[in-house]
Amino acid sequence: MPELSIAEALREALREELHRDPRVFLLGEDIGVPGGFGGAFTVTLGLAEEFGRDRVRDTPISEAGIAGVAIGAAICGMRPVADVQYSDFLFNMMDQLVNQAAKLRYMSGGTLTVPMVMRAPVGATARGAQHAQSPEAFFTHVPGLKVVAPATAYDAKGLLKAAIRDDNPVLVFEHKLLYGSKGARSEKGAVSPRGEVPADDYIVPIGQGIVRRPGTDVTIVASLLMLYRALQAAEELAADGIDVEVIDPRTLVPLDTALILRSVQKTGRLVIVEEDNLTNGWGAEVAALMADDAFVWLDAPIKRVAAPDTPPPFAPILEQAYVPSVTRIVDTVRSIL
Amino acid sequence: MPELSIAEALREALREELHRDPRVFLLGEDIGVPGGFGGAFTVTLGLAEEFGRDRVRDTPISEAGIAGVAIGAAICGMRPVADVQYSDFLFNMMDQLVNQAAKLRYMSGGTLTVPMVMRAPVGATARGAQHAQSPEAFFTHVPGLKVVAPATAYDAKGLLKAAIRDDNPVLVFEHKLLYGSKGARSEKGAVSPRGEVPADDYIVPIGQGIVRRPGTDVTIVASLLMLYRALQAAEELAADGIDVEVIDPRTLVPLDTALILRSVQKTGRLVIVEEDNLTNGWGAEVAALMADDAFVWLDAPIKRVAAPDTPPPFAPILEQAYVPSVTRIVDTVRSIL
Amino acid sequence: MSNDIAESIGSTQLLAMYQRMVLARRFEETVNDLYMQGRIPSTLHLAIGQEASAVGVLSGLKAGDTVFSTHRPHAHAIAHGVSPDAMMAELMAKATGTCKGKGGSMHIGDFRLGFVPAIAIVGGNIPIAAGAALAAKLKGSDAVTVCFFGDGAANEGAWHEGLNLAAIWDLPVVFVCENNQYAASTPFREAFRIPAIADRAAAYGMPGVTVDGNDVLAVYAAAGAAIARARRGAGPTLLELLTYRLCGHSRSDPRTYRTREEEAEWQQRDPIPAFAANLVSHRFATEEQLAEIDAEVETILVQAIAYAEQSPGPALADVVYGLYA
Amino acid sequence: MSNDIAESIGSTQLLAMYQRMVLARRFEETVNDLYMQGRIPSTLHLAIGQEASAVGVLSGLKAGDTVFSTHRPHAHAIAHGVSPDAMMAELMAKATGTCKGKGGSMHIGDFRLGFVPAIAIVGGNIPIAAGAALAAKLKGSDAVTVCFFGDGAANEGAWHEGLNLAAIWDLPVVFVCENNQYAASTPFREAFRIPAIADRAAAYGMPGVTVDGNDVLAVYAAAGAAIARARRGAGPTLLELLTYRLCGHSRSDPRTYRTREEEAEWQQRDPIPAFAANLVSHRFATEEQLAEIDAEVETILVQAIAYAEQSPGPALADVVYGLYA
Ligand SMILES: Cc1ncc(C[n+]2csc(CCOP(=O)(O)OP(=O)(O)O)c2C)c(N)n1
Ligand SMILES: Cc1ncc(C[n+]2csc(CCOP(=O)(O)OP(=O)(O)O)c2C)c(N)n1
Ligand SMILES: [Mg+2]
Ligand SMILES: [Mg+2]
Repeated sequence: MPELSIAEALREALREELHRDPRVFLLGEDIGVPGGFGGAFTVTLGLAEEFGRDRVRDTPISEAGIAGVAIGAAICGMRPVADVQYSDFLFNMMDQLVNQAAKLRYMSGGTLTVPMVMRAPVGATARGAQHAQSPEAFFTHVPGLKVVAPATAYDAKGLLKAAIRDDNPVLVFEHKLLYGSKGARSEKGAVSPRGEVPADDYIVPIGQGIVRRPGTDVTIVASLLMLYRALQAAEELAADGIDVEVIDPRTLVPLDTALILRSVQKTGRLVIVEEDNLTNGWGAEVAALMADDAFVWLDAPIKRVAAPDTPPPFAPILEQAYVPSVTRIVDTVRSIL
Repeated sequence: MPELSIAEALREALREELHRDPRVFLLGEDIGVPGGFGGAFTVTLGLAEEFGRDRVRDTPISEAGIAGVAIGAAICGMRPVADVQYSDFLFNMMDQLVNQAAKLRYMSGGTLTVPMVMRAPVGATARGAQHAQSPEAFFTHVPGLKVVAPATAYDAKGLLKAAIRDDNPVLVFEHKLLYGSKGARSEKGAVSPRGEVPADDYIVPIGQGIVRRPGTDVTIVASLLMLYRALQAAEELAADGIDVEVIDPRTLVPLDTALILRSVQKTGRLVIVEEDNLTNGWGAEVAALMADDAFVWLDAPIKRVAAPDTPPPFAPILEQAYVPSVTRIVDTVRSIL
Repeated sequence: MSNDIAESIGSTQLLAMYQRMVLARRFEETVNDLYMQGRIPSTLHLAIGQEASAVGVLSGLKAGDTVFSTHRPHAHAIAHGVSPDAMMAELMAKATGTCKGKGGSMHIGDFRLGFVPAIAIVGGNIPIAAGAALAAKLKGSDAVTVCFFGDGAANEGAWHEGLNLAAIWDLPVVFVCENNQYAASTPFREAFRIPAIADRAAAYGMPGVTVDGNDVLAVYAAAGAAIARARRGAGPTLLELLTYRLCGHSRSDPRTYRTREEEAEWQQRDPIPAFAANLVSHRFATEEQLAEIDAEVETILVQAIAYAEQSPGPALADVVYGLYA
Repeated sequence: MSNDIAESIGSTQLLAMYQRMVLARRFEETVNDLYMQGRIPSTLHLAIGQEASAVGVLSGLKAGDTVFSTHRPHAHAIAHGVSPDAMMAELMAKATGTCKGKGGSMHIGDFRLGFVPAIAIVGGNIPIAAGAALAAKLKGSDAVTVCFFGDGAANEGAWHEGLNLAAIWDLPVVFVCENNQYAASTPFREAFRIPAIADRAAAYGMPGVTVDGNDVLAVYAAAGAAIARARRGAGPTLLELLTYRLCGHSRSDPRTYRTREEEAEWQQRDPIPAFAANLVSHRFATEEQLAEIDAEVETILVQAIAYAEQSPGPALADVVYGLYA
């Protein structure tokens, strides 16, 4: 099986779906211009040449327009996949996502569907306050959307394909430091996991988390970049005989609550790690769910490791202090043993 | 002391601040047109006549414009108070609030301030999916903003004045069913508390919650309309000898965590009631905080009562099933005794 | 009345148009009464006085076309042929309503007829309409999208983005601005520094046309040209229809922000009596035919009320149903 | 070179303008080198080739005026007189930077000089600039706001809303579009169906002017007229400056979406040699004077690098400091 980066896996998913289904098309800023970038993170590179610029459609800088067009095309039978250069710009299309995409089906009495995908890169990479956010939690609070966050190449392809085939609006959050960008596009601190990705068709079902590392002492829930930090923390703790179970939810909405619950029933201890600000992050929801459902099994306070409640700072040294580190995760786990 | 409705108390706060400080001005849609509405809920009625249309400034339907103008005026020394007709339209100005208002000070190294207020009515009143949301939780996740939610006439005046004098962007969430609207503007299910409001100057400090009803058995945290349902639930439960403590946080950011913690230390039981969708509501944050800080004092699972995860439905009968009811609160409290 | 247009339309369709205008008017007057009696909840945004624009535009569409509406959708829906029964049921919050009681007045629609549930966020429908038009174009169909909005919507950011996208991609969409002179209480002249909203079309390289929105045939002709242009792949048009709502913005509006003189002037330009008089004077119809239609409309409304009132409300369990597909 | 304008400016200020243009150019070339050496982190959006627009516009301001910039702010900041030391320190993420290391390249600014920390959300600065102008108007001051943005920004919704508000309220603001023909990789002609962005001014009832953005004196004159108009309370102007970035969009841009021929053409129109030649040929300056300025600029940059490198980084505790006032 070929080993792919996440960017390559996403590109393969898009290519296969464009081949498979004439209703699929891509739109976004700088995704198909000849000689251009293939999107800010090269994911769509080459696709315009292969499928034409009608189906790999460059837009002006008009985020509400992009989202609106995706919605309109979706309700009229297409399967748009929109590219948001940085997830920070989702706020420019917030009305379209929250008030329109998420609600049109319900408010019409279920008489239409909105099968669209919005891909958005998250994560801090020394770009300062307006290009570094991880805004997943703004969307986990929006009924009608689905929210996925693939952390491996296998999941990236499988979840993106599932998202494209889903009849609902799906937000796919991708992490800048996991893409596998190379050369001039590489970033300090990149993890860039490569992984075996089947060359043929498969999906990863939306709504299923996965245990990335089984363990018995503490449960850590973490996604995207934080998953890798959590796994590293687990290794460090293992050296001290502390056996950590690491869960990658993969999908934030619908959340695989049962998987997390089973794990907490076993370990009695829960730490949630997320890259964005602490207050009202999606980790709060996981904590709240377990403070209810898992209460009788809990042996210790539920802990969250997250960014402090400030915008992302620019200086790399500050950013490192801002984004949860392996050390903070290790220390937090120790604090509840 | 005069008894005022919340709309009247807010109007008095605006009038006094417009008198006190020449930097204060109001802007928004339909707030000052001669012969007009005084905003969708009459709060600004008469103020244009008193202070002129320069300082009570009608805008076109341009929410991003309204927010942007408020930000720009604020950094240049004014104290704008913007009116959002329905809080659902906050999504149309989301970039301005999240990426600009909340971040400009931090990302400039603290070299400027953004003293602005955004007033936004929340709550379901049979208007369907796009005019019924209670989006507070989208903003509690935005460091740099403050979020207040006054439930009484006294707090409405005092918190709005505090917000106007605050050097940071403050969102003031007001509830449509608490305004005290009359005649053609009245709404089914309105509570419209009137209360004594000092005619002179005072503020209610941002960041201080209040115990609305002391009790020993269970703590309920609830704001705005839900506060009144919680108090009613407490009365019903009292009839059965269950002694509920009801806390009105009044401010959601910064949250008076200490007050809630003290209460939970005493009662060992916590129920959070909010009007918006369950998943990732601000109640999740309260639950998460207490699942950590109050863990050792908790005698029962933390419960949340909230709307189900759907858009607000139009039909009044569905809306009633949607918005948390006294019965649901009572049942939930009983479930953890 | 431009006789040429009327001739080209022919009596049968002219009468059908008259019927839709009267039905829209009487439907709204009726729901207003029901509202006052407490038999309809919530609020209502009525389009009384704007029927010529709804009917003039939508009479030029064909099956497979798509329509977007606003917070003020009743006249559009009636003009497009959405069932008055289902509309009345929706307003009364019944399970048989166009949106099964989940939508209400502001979200009336019937997607089977290409009428998208109305979008009540001002300007929010604009880029979505562009997307619907893009779908038609990508599918190689000749379907056209019509998108209604008010004067107030033209100052929303989404409006700007949507019009530009439609223009650069030559999308088959007609943007119809019903300039009724006010956005809620805000007069057009306070929100714009230009004489006509159609002038903004030039900013996108799109044709812009302003016509008398109370003259149903003028509307029909102008919209017809724009629809034809879209259908043959020549791109979008911004069509501005000058009109006036002969009623408040919503139920609680005392209309004290405008003068009774101004209202009286526009009352004189009420599109329905004008159309009726012209139909008769130019012999496209007789007084009797019109009276028959008027009577027929009353029957339809009686039936709609009965249908709605006899319909069951939604089941409580419906709250959580119908969100995800 | 229009000699009249140059005469009216006078040698001293002409040389100051030349100095700022060279300083902007050399500052960016220098930070690019430092970036390649790994001494500056993150990414950089350089404005090499666009110095005439920055200097031409900002030379016409006076103390108390307000400036808004974009993700490409270095030339604006230099042109406005922001300290190269503090800018260099910010790029190197030092505590002595313009934003204490919290902002970085995309948020350079110095509010004490009226230069608002640059806003990197495309179009996001537009309504904020309108608000700054409103503040001046409400305070009765004659301060003017200048707001820069690129061609790409003119398709953002916030742009539309901000321009309209400025127009209807006669706000003292000049909207300066640096049309460098591309938004990242996207050519102007793909994103617009109109020949000039200034044509959009008519949609708001505002004057719109297109000028050669590489001719610093033409820019100065056009901006001066717009600034004067704003200062006397006559309202906003949309000023479009035709220019070109003689560099990539950001650090990782191979510029393969445009031809080397096109780049060579614009290279010939590099604003700095053109201005230098004209200054000399019209005897506003001697070769020696210009060489002196060039040398002085190098000294400033050596000093800026030294300052930045010797400056301390922010303390870790600073992360949580400076959010709330
Ligand atoms: C984004 C947004 N802002 C504000 C409103 C509240 N609102 C509803 S209708 C209306 C006036 C609309 O005016 P116009 O577009 O001219 O349409 P008309 O009501 O005249 O038909 C306003 C401000 C809204 N629904 N959506
Ligand atoms: C709202 C938003 N969308 C997208 C981007 C990503 N982005 C940064 S610069 C840029 C191109 C801007 O083009 P233009 O406005 O012409 O300015 P230029 O870069 O040419 O100076 C884009 C798309 C952004 N920063 N903000
Ligand atoms: Mg109107
Ligand atoms: Mg550009």
